[in-house]
Amino acid sequence: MELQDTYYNKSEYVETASGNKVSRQTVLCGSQNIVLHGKVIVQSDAIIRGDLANVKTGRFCIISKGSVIRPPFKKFSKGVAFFPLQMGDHVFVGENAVVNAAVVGSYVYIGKNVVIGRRCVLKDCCMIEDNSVLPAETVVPSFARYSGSPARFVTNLPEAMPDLMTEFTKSYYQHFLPTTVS
Amino acid sequence: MIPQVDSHYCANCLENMPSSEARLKKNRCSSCFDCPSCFHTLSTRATLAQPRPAPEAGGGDAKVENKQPKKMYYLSCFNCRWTSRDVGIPDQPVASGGWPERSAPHAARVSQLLEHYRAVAQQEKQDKLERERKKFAIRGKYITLTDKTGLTGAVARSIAGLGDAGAGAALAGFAPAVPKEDVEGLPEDAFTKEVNLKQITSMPQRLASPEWQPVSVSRLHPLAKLLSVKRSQRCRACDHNLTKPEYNPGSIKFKIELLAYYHVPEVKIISCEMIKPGAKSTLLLKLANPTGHEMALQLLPAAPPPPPPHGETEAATEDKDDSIEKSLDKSLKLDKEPRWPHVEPPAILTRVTPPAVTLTLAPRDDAAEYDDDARHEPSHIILWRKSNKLALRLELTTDPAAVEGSPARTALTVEYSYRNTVPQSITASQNRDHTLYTTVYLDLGTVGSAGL
Amino acid sequence: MAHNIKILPGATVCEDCTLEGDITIGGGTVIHPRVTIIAEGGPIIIAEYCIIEEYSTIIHKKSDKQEDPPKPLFIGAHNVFEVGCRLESPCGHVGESNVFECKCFVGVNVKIGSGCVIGAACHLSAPQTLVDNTVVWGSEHHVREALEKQPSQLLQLDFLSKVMPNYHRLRKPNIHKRQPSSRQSLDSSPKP
Amino acid sequence: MALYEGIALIQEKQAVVLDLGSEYTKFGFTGEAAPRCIVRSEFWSPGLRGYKRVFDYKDDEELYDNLVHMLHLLYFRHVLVNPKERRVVVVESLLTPTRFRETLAKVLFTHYEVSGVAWADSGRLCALTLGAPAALVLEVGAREAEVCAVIHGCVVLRSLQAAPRGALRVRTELARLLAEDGAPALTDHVLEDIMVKTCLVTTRERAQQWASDSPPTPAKSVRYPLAGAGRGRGGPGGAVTVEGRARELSAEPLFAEDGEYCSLQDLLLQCIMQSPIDCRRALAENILVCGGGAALPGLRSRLREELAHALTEPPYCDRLHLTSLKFHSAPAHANSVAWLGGAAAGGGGAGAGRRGPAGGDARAGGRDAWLRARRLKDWVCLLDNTPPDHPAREHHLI
Repeated sequence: MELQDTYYNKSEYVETASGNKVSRQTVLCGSQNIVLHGKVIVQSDAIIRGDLANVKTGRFCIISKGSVIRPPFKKFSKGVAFFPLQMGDHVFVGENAVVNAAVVGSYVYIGKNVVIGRRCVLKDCCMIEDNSVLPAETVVPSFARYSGSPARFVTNLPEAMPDLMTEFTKSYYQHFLPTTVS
Repeated sequence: MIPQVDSHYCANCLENMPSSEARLKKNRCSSCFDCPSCFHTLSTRATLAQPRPAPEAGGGDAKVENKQPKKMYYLSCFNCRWTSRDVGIPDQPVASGGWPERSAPHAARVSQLLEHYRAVAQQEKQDKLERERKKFAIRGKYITLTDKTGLTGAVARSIAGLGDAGAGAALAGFAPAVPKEDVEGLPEDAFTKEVNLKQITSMPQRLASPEWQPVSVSRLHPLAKLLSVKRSQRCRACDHNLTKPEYNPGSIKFKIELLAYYHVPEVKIISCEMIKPGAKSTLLLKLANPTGHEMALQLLPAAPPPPPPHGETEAATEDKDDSIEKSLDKSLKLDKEPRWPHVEPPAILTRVTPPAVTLTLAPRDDAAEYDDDARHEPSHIILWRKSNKLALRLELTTDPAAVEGSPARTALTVEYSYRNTVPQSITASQNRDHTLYTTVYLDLGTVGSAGL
Repeated sequence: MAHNIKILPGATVCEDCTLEGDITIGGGTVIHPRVTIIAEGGPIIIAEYCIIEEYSTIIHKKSDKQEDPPKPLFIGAHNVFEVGCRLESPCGHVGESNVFECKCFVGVNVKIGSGCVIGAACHLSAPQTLVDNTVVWGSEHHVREALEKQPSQLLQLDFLSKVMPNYHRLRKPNIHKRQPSSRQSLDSSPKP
Repeated sequence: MALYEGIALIQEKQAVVLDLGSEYTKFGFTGEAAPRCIVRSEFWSPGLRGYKRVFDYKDDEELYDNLVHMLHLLYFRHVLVNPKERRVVVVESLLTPTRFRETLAKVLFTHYEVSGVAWADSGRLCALTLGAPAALVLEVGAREAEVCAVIHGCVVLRSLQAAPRGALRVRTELARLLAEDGAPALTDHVLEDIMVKTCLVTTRERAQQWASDSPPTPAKSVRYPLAGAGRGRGGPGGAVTVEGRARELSAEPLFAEDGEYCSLQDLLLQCIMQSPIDCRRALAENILVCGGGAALPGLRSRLREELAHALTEPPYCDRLHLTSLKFHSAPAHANSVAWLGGAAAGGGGAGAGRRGPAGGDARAGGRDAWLRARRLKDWVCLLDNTPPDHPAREHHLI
């Protein structure tokens, strides 16, 4: 199914030189610590907690409405440290998802209402189905599809996953258009 | 397409394990553990062991009595908060490994049994060979052959039916199980004791460790993590590798990657009008050519069985992960009945009126994605063209008998030219261009009410 | 509704959150942005050293059999409300050192002891009482009893109360009270 | 030829043992003490977006697909070996439908291209774990209870007994008893969990008291919190009370006499009665109770009581004169006894293409043989069980 065009209110979104489209309704805390690597869409009511630690995303990431990207912390014998959160290219984060992961690889699909626990590691090319809960410190290997609460491996993903995700995020970006056609 | 086990790795620590070692360790990781209560991966947690008064047994060990706080590790689950302390496993001084292993309760008896049956089989084989030897007494010349192939003496002996000296002893020393007059009954307090559900394990918890199958929660032990495998795929007909992943568990690259995605034209629905029984509606389709060659396409009505002998059925347009090789050589393997995945042809009530034109798709060009002005063509069926993509307008006719609310499906066959780029050693060049057929099933939502 | 928000010294409360009604926030508590706390049915008292993360909602709901004066919703010390959790309670009582994981829901008539963990996306709406150290997890809402209490989050609180003022506009403490003396002793408690 | 065999011996891969039950599947390697995995006989079906049971099928096609998926799961998720060119020992009931066997053979040989399959019946394999010359095997599975007498590795087919008295029967009874106490309808998984955690097989004495007017003090009732407590708003109060009556009586159908000799004790005694007269005593002194359903606490002692009682009553009292009943305990958990037998038989060299150590027909078949014949040998088929010198044999072969 070809994606439908998604229209947004032009006044609501800020488009940067590198093609990032960021809603004004988001909470980007500590924006100096957030690096969006171009052609990233951050939709309204998303929260990115750059104040806790650095957040870096790759190209063509989609952060949907109401999602929370939050660097995880770890306790040590002397104090607490928040880890920087890295996200690869072509990552889709569904609506109202909470991402506390340490690393999110490239070509990762995170469904709606998913909770990714602290310090999880999502390797490249994996998929977390809608409404799943990934407990803290889970490692999701490549080409795995996780589902449920707590999320468990259900099946393998096709080998073409990188291409499918590239295609998906690119066409999402292309179809993310302002309401007033220029 | 046959999936194959390529390499073993642990999904948690992403460490490779050679298959021989994996076999030895029963496909389990030596350093990662699963929670026996909820099966989530356990995390190792460190504590500073407070120099607490040594537990009852600790009198003898003077070294532990050092006043220095020592880092001790225990396992804990972040999902259900189970810890290895719950079942009384002592904390370990090293971060990974060193967790106590348990031996299976019946291991000794089972190995005895196995020994016995091996001996019986040996005996039988020996008898059989002896009978054979009486028939053909010449065996001498084979011995030299076995020397060449490096057969060990033991194997050669067993072929020759000599057997171990111990076989007879094992036969003699085996004692069959002894039946007992009385059986264990219910515990005395079975009818009076309160049942604490939190103390009894559930079926999945028991079955997770088939050797022990603990009944009580206090007997749950961490489960060594089961390894995962990388799979490679091989064509059923010609034994070609279709995909072969890289050895590194973290890598998503492939050594060999022949995916349908790069070979079969892509059909996507852009939009579709509401399907109504007995009415006509418009369907917009997008076609894309993923290959590096120009492709000629023609849409045909879906013939119930696709007309050419090597027609191929695809389930959905999205997840095509079997390769083109399959359809090329399909006619050769009628014997093998490859049916994976099995696609049930859905009931088709909506028909497409295919245009009688051959469409030409330009080759894929990665640079082209940057010029994003679609060329609009004045043709009545082609909506626009953009590099290797093309949008089509098609007309649909729905059967008046279609039931409202039922899923609306349609099918069409795509005939396309394909240039085989896989180097084949002997194949001549005239064999490189093929005309292939793919039947595509389109799910168009549900049939709407005619009154709308 | 009368807005009567009392923030004790030492509390870190972001401005970007919705606080309505009679709310008391104890010292050392950290409230992240986009938190909603509504005390429509009665006052809400949040004790010391709690963490309330983004998109959490704590509502003291109005109910028909309202007592007069309304009973406060008391949330004990050292509770952690993770992202997107929701607590609705007219007469509930929340003990100490609980963890409400992401997107969990605790409905009315659920009483929560101390040291409990409500797992991520768990939905507790039937009237029930969680005894101390209960752990609820998974879509099947498995229940087990933890051996130990949940470790305290003091170290995280320390970090947050140091870092958050650098990035967020905060609501100023408006009540000046004696610094809780417990602080010092808690800091030296054993860390896992 | 000798050279070829030698290489085959070196490269011989450890065979796998498959016990595909209607509820749980046991899968592992030969020569090991326990299965690698015991999993539900179900797989993730993307079409259904849920788990699908292997035994839910309407026709052979669907069964074929189910088996393909299930075996894929077993091979690639649990034991992690290539199925190709590896031998399989299939543990099956003597009463497995031909259709199922044939489809399984087709899946194994054509889809997974295994090199050989040894078909072994579970009764004999159970007896194999004991090493005793005679054994009376009672297998309480999920659906059926089967009794067969195994003497020197041969099943006395004439005395084979089976009745639908398995764990599922207990589960249905539990559901009925719970519903009587006003519990809401529960899913199978919840019922199974309740059964496993709370149910027990009561003693004969108490069972009779329950049936009379003066029931005994019931066992303690258990408050079972419902999974997903409060998920369905307005639904039950998040828990079910499992009364002592339900706990004690849910296993009663296994022992209930209904005049058709279908209770467990009847099955056993009927089997003894129909076995050759000279081995009846040996059978009664070598009873083995196994199968997942036999794991219920108290089942064996109850069975013993019931047997002892039944022997004093007609029709057995004047036909069977057994003085002692003796029970074996197998070196494995009840649910994997048959599997262990398969592992022992396979590990002992009774692989495909060779004769089993236990004698008789191991019903083993190589891939080539199957591809030629496209059918399996079966004990019920006259083609396979007519003696070679029987006059009718020629007739069948034409």
